[in-house]
Amino acid sequence: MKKILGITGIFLAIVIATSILSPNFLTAYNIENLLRRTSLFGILSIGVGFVILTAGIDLSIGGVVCLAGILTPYLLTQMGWSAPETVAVILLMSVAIGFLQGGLVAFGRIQPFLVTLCGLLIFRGIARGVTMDQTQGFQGKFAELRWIGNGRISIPGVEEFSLPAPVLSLIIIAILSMIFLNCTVWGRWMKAVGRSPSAARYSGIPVARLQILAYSICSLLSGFGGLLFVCDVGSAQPSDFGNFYELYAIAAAVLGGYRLSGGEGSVVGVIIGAAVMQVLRNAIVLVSWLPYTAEFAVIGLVILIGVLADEFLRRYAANRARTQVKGTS
Amino acid sequence: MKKILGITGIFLAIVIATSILSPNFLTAYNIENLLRRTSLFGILSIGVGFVILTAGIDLSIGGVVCLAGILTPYLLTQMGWSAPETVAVILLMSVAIGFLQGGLVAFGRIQPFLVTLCGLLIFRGIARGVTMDQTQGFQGKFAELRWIGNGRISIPGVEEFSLPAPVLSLIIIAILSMIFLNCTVWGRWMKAVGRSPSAARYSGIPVARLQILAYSICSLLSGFGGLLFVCDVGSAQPSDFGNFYELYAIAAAVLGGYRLSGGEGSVVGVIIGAAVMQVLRNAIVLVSWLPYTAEFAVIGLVILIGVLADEFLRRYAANRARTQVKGTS
Amino acid sequence: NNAVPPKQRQAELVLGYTKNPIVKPKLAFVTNGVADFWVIAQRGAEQAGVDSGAIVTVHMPAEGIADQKRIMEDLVAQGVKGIAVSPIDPANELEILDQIAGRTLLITQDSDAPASARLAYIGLDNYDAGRMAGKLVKEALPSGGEIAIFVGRLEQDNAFRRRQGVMDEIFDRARDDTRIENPNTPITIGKYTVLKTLTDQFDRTKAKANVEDMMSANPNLGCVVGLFAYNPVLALEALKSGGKIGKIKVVGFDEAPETLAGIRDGSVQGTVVQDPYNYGYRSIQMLNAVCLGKPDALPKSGFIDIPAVTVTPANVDAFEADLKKKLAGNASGNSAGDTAK
Amino acid sequence: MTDAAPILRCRGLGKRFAGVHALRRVDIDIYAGEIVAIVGANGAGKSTLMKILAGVLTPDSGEILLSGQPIRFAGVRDATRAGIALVHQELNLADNLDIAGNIFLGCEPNRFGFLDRKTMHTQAREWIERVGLDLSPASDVSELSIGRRQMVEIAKALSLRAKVLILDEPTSSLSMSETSRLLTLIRTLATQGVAVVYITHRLNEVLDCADRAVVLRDGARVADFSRDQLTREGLVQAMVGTVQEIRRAEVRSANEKSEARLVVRGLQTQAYPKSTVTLSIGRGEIVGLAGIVGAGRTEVLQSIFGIDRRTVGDVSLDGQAVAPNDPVSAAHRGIAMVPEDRQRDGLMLLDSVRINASVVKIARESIAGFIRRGAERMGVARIIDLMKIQPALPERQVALFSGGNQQKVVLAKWLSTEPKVLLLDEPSRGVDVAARAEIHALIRQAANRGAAVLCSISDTEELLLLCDRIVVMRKGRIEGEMNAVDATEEAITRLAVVGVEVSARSTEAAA
Ligand SMILES: Nc1ncnc2c1ncn2[C@@H]1O[C@H](COP(=O)(O)OP(=O)(O)OP(=O)(O)O)[C@@H](O)[C@H]1O
Ligand SMILES: Nc1ncnc2c1ncn2[C@@H]1O[C@H](COP(=O)(O)OP(=O)(O)OP(=O)(O)O)[C@@H](O)[C@H]1O
Ligand SMILES: [Mg+2]
Ligand SMILES: [Mg+2]
Repeated sequence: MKKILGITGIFLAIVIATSILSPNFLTAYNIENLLRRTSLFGILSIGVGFVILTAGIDLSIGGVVCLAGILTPYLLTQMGWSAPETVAVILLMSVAIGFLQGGLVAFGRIQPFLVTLCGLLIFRGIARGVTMDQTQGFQGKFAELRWIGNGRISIPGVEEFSLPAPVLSLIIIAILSMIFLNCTVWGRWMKAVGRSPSAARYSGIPVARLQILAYSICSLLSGFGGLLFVCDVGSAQPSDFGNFYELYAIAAAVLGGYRLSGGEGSVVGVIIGAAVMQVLRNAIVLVSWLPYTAEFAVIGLVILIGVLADEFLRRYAANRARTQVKGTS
Repeated sequence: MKKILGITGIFLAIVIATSILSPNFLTAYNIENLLRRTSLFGILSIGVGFVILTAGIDLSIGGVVCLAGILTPYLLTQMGWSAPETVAVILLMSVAIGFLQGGLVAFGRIQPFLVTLCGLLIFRGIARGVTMDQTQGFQGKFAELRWIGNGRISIPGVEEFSLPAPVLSLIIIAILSMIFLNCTVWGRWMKAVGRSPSAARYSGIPVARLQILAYSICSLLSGFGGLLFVCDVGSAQPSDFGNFYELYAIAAAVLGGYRLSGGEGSVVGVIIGAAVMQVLRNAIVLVSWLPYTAEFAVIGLVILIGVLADEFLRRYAANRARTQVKGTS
Repeated sequence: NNAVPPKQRQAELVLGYTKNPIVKPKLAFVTNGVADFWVIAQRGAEQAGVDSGAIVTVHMPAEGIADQKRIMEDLVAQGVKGIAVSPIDPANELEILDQIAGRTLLITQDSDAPASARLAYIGLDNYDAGRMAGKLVKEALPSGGEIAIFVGRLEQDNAFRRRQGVMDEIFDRARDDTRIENPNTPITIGKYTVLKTLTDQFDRTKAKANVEDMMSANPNLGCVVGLFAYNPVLALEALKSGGKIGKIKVVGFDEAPETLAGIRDGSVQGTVVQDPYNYGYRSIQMLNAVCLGKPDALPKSGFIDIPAVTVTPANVDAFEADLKKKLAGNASGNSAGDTAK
Repeated sequence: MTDAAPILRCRGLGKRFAGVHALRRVDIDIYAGEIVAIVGANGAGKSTLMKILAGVLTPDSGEILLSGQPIRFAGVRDATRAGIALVHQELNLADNLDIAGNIFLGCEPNRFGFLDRKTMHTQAREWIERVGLDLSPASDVSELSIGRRQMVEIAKALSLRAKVLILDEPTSSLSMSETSRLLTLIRTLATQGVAVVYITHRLNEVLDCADRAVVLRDGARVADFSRDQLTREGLVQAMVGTVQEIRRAEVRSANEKSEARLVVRGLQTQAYPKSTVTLSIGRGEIVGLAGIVGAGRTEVLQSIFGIDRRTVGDVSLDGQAVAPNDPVSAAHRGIAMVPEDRQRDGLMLLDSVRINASVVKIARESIAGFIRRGAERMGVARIIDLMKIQPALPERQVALFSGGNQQKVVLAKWLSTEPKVLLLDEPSRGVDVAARAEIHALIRQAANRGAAVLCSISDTEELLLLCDRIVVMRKGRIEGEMNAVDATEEAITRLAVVGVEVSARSTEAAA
């Protein structure tokens, strides 16, 4: 709980500042958009969180998002597959990708950075090769499938606002992840693997199996994310679909309290981390005097300041705790 | 030495394969191009090597390359500065960037990933903001300055082939780095800091200062690299100049034997790592039956296979060594 | 051969082929990025290869100028006889182009670099194309209103020239294709306001988010202009989910199927299209002719104009039929279009 | 000696951490040329005090006077410069450097910042020889066993030629022969005028060589014995506050045979591929492995558990083979392993005591893979109570506990699972005398429930206290075994150092 206090504070500060600076920020339409985007990116971040927990890293996320995003319309429109078939194959493929990468890390003992960087290159390469660099789109069809990405669920009794469909996916995924991480033995062990692989080994924990599981979950969620992304935007270009998404995903996870050295992190934090990034990007458009070309600079600065403030507060709190002991003892 | 055997093997295999597959690979012109590109990317990789040695990471490389690449022509053509002034300011700025980032890591105790990711965003954002998203170029002038990036040094007695100027920079930087890392006290300390921070601290080693030094060297070389890149290419676009270069730089370092967990790596390995990436990309254009759209896939696969082969050879060698001990002892 | 100035070197090469023609030369077509626009051009280039017997490869640099330079160098190393390139940044790429021109035949297409040693240019003027789109905007908003412009990247030659053309036309200003205005600040002249110009670096999620956010920020938004092919497509997606189809007008560039469908059902005002197929076809045709010893194929003016066309409900069917015919030449026609070009 | 001015004086040193009061107004004087032993129960504040003297920590209150001058250390470097060297309780070597590199880490011989490798290696060789390591200065540290690493650490501290040499449990994984060599070395240094501060839980060593012993309890100095006042009972009483009879845990009689539970046949380890080990341990039997540093005991334990690849040989539990190289199935079969290096292999340092202590047990108690939180919490509370883990805060990070308390957590992790086989590598490393007796009792309890226990223990005295049978290893081979009741420290040491043939010959000669 304490660990996500900082990021929650940053989030609230940004939200409050933006709603003061722009009257359009807290409109139903804008909130719907923000929820949808946060859900899409949040799913990727939750996924990479598992890998980071084991002290690994997954750079292939963008590649998997691209491959899934390209193949979904490709299989539907070019190959004429049905929606359930397509979804099943995409998800299976994603798990297989994670399984392979995890295997190379666990048994091949190759650095995760290298394995997944190759993965990034390979999956994007395959997507480009398969489609010969052509954009793949739904051609205005498959509205039912696309609902999972761009649909909205009206809430009884509420007029203006309806819930974007990806929020549902996010909530389900987040709850399952939290249960896994906090309530199951395997979740506990996954953290142990990240904290100290050798202590885990000496405790009889199946280190390799857990690593593979983590990469599989991550790739599965990346593939599912790619599916949602393409359902939302309607088309995908192989050479740039999902570019940099691995960085965004990892950034949100790290902002949300994950440590790249492993063993630490919370699902709720990750979601707030993803939300921070989305709200910031939104704010730069909504607050008219912010220079749009310097968008990145603004985002980077705000995050940095937030993180610094968080760190200072933490140290201040630690100091206070010490003085209090002094007082009582 | 042993550690770079694998990557050297991969490199030789690719070179031999390509020269068999394409008669144009070993022409003077092509080799000049490869040397120039390897030097440019190699400089970045040597830089990030220092940071990786201390168990850190620098994602801001692409941002620093962009900022230096944008500012060089900007200061020269828009501000009318002289070449020496410009170069001095670019290099000073780069060191300052590294100093700041290193400071945040060492004293602010913020994860390097987060600090430098913010750096990436901020520096690219500044480049875009300053130029309002306009390309910056030398407009056909400043040929003397640009020589450091695109010049060639004719070798007495050799007709066809002349040495690309950046090779000179690379050689100087590589030699200085090797001397620093292998022959000086500080180089040794840097390795100790990465592998065992507590041993370093208990031995009275100034850990924070060394971290800051590592980030400063890395940013300096990134800035210098950006300068060389823009001198070579002639102009830079703020939104994509240097995109992904941090990944390429880190990949080359990791391929060359650096471990992201710190404390391990060799300068020669890094240069070969950078060369592998450049030769691969070159091969895909030269060998005409390789599918160009699947470029990334080919690169990823070749690297992965190479690394796997390396790992298996290493294990095989370890096993043999053990059996031999058994035999003799 | 470094001592010979590139212009002279090109002339020597042309003369050389006139004396010793080459059959089945290796030729290359280099784009400025990866996009469906270029896939259409690729069809044209490959068809020209089939028709004329040349060996044609098409290359799409994914990472900007440095990448484009690398690919051209590698092509020269590979021994191609001619390259048709769309320079990403003509003003600053002169040297690279001249360096290439010192070693192989060089023509430009899509974007011109008149100061370079290139033999010819095939294409149109993006500023003028922008003005054509500006006219569509004025037709969409006859009584004025707020306009937002969306583009992948603003620093590309074609992007900022198009943008400036659109704005100059909306504001009824005289032609000045060197003018560049700050993309961060809205400009109001007369009854029109052009809001911030947003870029997305080819990230579609961002492209859609940009339109959505502009809709949030400007409740009175009247028209969106998408300068790259996917921009109008994603604008339509955003309008659809925001329930603003028809209420906010869309003006686009290029021939993405969704854009054409939008024109037909009235959700898109119109689009300005180029003729990428012929960029590809005519480039290769011309290079091949020169290799075969027919220097007359080169235009005297150095410029072959393939003008842009405005597609509106009036001519959309005819245009689409023509496009299908061209693409049917080889391989499967495909869906959604976009242009990073 | 006492009429000279003290070289180092501490006046009213106090130190608090969040949650605990580690030192309370401690005064200590240290004189040149004397050996001062610091003793105290786990968590008494010994290491904290030493870290303050060595500039690693800054005190909250009080002052340090060096040769009469008040001094403030901003970091380790200041303390080193002032002539104070510290061997830490936990190992701190950079294992990407060789032995020489580690010995001189932080003060490399250099010319204008450039390393002087030659000087470094020749000097390193001297120090290595002085501590009695038979290795080249260019050997990789990563290959060394814990005992050897500890000797490198000692060499490193000696190389500083300090005026005050502080050793924090330097002998915790050294056997008797290395220990006596170290003690001799220390005495020599003392006669040369070096002040030696020596922390240990082995009271024999204190009685053996200390000129003075200072006892800490709960962060306060409670006693200061001069050499002639030193008695075992006095020390223990000062440490724990009550007279506690440290009795020998019950031993099974030699002829009480039980069925074999763990059988190891022809086991070859990586370090000594030439020799094999064959062992059989019965239900309820506690077997101790004796040997000097590097004898290969750790390797045997690891091979049984499956951490090291088992080249040849087989292991069976209750007649069924144990899969080689598979700690997961070994743990599943009920084999428990307490590793020697607690910080690297035993603990997730950044996690709490609860997480660490329950990591194995949660799986045994889980329902369909779900952790039973209530059971977990109760189990951990019981362990903390039983093992007297101080402070008794289950949610506190393990890294913040004192070395001995950390060791208790590692032990608790396995003892709480009722294992069938207990493999213990230096189980009471760094544990104080009182707690050690509790741990012995717990191990005996496990044995009485039917477990087969194999433990590697370097302290011969402790070996005799705990085990039923003692197996002596030398250079990867079993040199011999004896029943605890018949064994003597001298016999074990002789076997461990010179081997069976030589010792047999010498016994004959004696006879
Ligand atoms: N860095 C720290 N943060 C918080 N508490 C600490 C820290 N270091 C030590 N302590 C606490 O200070 C107290 C004294 O610890 P110290 O390590 O000095 O004990 P010790 O006497 O060396 O014990 P042992 O014999 O077990 O090594 C312990 O309660 C411990 O938990
Ligand atoms: N001939 C040898 N030369 C160098 N090192 C050796 C040799 N034989 C064994 N070793 C090292 O000694 C170790 C084997 O000792 P092991 O740790 O099993 O001994 P131990 O009896 O537990 O001693 P310690 O008390 O030091 O832990 C191995 O790590 C191995 O690297
Ligand atoms: Mg201690
Ligand atoms: Mg041992």
